[in-house]
Amino acid sequence: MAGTRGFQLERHLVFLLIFLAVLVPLFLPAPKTVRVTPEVKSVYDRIEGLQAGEIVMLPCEYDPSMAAEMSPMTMAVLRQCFRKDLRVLVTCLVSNGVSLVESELRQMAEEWGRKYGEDYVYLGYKPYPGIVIMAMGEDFRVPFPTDYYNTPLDEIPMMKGVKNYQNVALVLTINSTSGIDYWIIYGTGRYKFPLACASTAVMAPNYYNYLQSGQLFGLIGGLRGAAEYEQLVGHPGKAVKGMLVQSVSHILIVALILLGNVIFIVERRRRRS
Amino acid sequence: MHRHRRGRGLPLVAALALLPLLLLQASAALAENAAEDPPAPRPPLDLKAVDTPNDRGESVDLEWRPSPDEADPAAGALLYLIERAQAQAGPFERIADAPAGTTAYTDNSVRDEETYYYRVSTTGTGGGTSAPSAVAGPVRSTGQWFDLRKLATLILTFLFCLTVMVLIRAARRGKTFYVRPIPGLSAVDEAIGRATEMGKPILFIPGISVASEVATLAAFTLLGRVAKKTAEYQTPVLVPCADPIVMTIAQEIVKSSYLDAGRPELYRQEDVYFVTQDQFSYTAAVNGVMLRERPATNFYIGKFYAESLVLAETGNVAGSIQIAGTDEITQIPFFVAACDYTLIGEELYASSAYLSQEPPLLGTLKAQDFGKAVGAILIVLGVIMAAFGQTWFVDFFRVQ
Amino acid sequence: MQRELPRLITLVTGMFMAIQYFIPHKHSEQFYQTSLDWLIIVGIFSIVLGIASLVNLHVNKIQRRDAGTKYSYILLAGLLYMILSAILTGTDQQSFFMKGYIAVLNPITSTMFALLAFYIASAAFRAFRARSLIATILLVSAVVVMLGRVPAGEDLIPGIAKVSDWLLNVPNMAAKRAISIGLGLGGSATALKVVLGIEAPHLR
Amino acid sequence: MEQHILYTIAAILSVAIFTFLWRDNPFYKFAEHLVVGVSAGYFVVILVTTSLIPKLLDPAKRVLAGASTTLLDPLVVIPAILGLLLFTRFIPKYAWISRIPIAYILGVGSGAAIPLVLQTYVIQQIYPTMTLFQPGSFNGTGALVNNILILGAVLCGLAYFFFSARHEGVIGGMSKAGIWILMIGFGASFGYTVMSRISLLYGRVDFLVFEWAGPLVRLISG
Repeated sequence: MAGTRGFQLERHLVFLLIFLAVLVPLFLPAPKTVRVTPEVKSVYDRIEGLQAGEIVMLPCEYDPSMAAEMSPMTMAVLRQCFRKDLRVLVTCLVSNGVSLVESELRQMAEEWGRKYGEDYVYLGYKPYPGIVIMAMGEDFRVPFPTDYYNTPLDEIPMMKGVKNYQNVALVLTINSTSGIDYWIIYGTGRYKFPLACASTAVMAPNYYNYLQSGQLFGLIGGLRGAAEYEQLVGHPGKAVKGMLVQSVSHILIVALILLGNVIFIVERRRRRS
Repeated sequence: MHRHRRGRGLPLVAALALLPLLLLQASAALAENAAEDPPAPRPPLDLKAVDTPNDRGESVDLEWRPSPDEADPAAGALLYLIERAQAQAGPFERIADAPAGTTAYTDNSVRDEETYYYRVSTTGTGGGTSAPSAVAGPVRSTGQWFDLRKLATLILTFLFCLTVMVLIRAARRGKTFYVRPIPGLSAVDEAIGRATEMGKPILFIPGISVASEVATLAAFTLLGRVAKKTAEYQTPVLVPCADPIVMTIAQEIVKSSYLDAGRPELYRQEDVYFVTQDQFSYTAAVNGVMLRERPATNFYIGKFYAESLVLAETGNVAGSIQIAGTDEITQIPFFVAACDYTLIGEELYASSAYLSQEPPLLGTLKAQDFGKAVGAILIVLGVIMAAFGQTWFVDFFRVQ
Repeated sequence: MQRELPRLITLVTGMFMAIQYFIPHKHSEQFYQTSLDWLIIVGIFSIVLGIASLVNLHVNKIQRRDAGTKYSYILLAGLLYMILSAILTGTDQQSFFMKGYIAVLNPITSTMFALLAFYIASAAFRAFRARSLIATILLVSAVVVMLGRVPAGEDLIPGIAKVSDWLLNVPNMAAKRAISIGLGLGGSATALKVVLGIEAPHLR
Repeated sequence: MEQHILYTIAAILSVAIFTFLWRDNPFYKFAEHLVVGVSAGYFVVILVTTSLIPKLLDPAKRVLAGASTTLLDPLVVIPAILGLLLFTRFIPKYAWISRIPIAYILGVGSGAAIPLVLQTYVIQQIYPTMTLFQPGSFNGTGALVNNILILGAVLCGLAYFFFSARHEGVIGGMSKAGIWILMIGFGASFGYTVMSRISLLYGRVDFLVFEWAGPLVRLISG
């Protein structure tokens, strides 16, 4: 399927159209609602069913380059947890995403007036996710003797009596890396805790069979999943607006494919005659 | 007791209407006093404490049948208090509590050398605490030397390795194996020949992952074959690496291949170089190489993530013939769309056997086919057994 | 000696690591953790070789006055900046090290990633042509899923989202399952060949 | 104020990378070489802070200070020696010694992979396929039909990957159906991914327009 050299003009035209498809909708009003899929609803309902004070663990494993797709999910889930007075334990096993996740957590906590150490704890980063996930199955203190701000875990009120995954209501990893497999194999595979994941659109189809085999209880896929969750939480924001950009660009690409085939058929007929 | 708000200046009718309410209020208060000390719930039954099986040790599993009072509304929701001691008579100290409805708890704060005794008591919401259950123990935690849950994996791994070795020995004794054509690999010779005609280098990208990744191992084996051919054709092969260990091993491979082809003097260590470990900085650099060096052929072999399409599309713009192979299933569609040839899934692992046509390696391919045949038979057999409810067969393959 | 010793080391460590997988005992797990830590330590030394290769390549370019030597200066400056800024100002949020990350590394890598939006469109336009039955299947499946993913697609063709979900949940999942069974067998065989020394491209 | 400077540098570099879409040019070459240098430096520092110090220097310090509690601390010398052996590459006569650490690395990686890959990629995919028709694992005829299709598709997919049999007759038919199923899967996966790629561009344009240009214009217009 190699292209020909004369293809340069068409390629640049395609690029220009895509750029416009993303830029123009940014200045239009937010679109109407999005269809909610069962795998996203099950995450929302599971968290909605928790009692106040239970701990939700959110391993946010993504870096700024994936923030566009991942941050809206983190914000929507944090908004729901703080609204239900749940306590939140956050980690970030991606080295260049640590400060981003920390600023998002602080921003949402300040918005809801939540107190660090009592309502939420941020453990930060340690390398080699496989080992860390396995070690946290024994005790959070093994890989994380101190939290992100270097306070020993035993001095943090919220961490009293919180040893490992057994003391956490559920784990939702908001994860743009293939580290989700580590959570499935080394995490719930060895230590049996309810696990759901929010992944990029590209990784999501990978995890449908884990949903079917019960290793995951929910799956939030890409920006669309985030838009559904924002809608469920009742706070439509960046994700919902992003869906407008998605609609325009998807229709454009489908049109380009059809156009490409029209050109192909016309050329083939011309070559044959 | 909630305070009952009174309306101010109520007319008589309203006062009369309140009478039944007041009566109700009074009777509730009476009931409240009578139940000053709610009946203490009875303890759970049949408490059992055993060493956690198939584990690393330092862990004891407790199991009990729920207290008969769990469903009894008077005693209210129950909480199980788990206590532990190092002697039958105690002293017992509380180590954990479990909400009503749970009937098991894993205590992983034990040490292997010690002996422990457990007992569980229950508390109702009224505050009353039951007498403790019968003491379970003595129990001592130990680590197991074999994980029974991985028995299926052990058997299949052993059979698979045995098949591979048997077929390799058969191949060494002259048995030949048929291999179906794989378009991506039969194009390798032509692709390298094209590079020689055009006097352009070949670009071999061994993926962006570490050396211990299986896909990178496959990249190493194919790099060995490709480097041997480029030595024979006297065409340079550029190998930008995203991991220092991969770079060291790749240098060793290309040097050995040039030695093997009898042209050690052509080997330039500078052509097998380290760029950076960051996924997209590496991609930016390799994009630059593609458009400036204009390699005749690009190989994408190994572990690739999202950067696959950026590289493949740039290679296409540069007019190179592109052959790709990865085990990252989500990236195969992009290589299929953007490259000339794509090794789909297992074809990546057949590459070195296919190119070398060495009997032992072809024997391994045959073993892989046996594996697939056994896999298909297991699936069909399992489906039949499971459909008739014989789940023991299927559960044997269930990996916790 | 030059070939037998490395082959023996790979065989012994490989066997230990394979057997360790089935032993949950504390000591076995400790062996596994230690092996991973030791890999990291060897990795520390290999980064010196990596950086040496990178610096050597660009220093040679500068000495040889190749075309574009000024860019090699920029690369070496970037490398030096990050290392010196970490030594002098540490690596916390306000350090010049993190400023380098925020101003250079993060934006460039995010933008490189964003190029995919353009490339996925040009790849779709150029490659999804109905040349053969297989290419047509690929193209139709992609178009259906694309339309099924966005609300506008649902408006164009009602029910397309159901078809799209079906494509993802049945054929796509079955395909992934078949591919992963093949990958598992191929990967395990390749790893076995390396451990047994049958496949040792670096020792030829 | 400083944030505006940082964001302006970020914006300029982002645009420099976008110019690559037009063609290779000096702006892109500048950004490319800068990011390679900066990222190489970044990972060296990260490696030092998260691996060198905790995994090599701290144990060594503990051993020297006699405060070491585990036998593992002194054993750290073994990987350190293996690491040093890598440097024999620069001495032609002893260059072969660098094959010893390489052999160790390959041994650990491939040894661990043999059972793990078989379990994760093979057994953990065979098991759910077996239980497709277990009572209670599907509800309604729709799911039953789907599961039958999944079973057939997996078997056909496997047939495509048969290397040592000529693809004729039954195997040939199944293998042809197999490649069709694979292609449907690839098309679906490709289509599914478009959304996340578009959202990346949306994120960058959103940064350039709202986080950089917007505040800067407000700052200048005061």
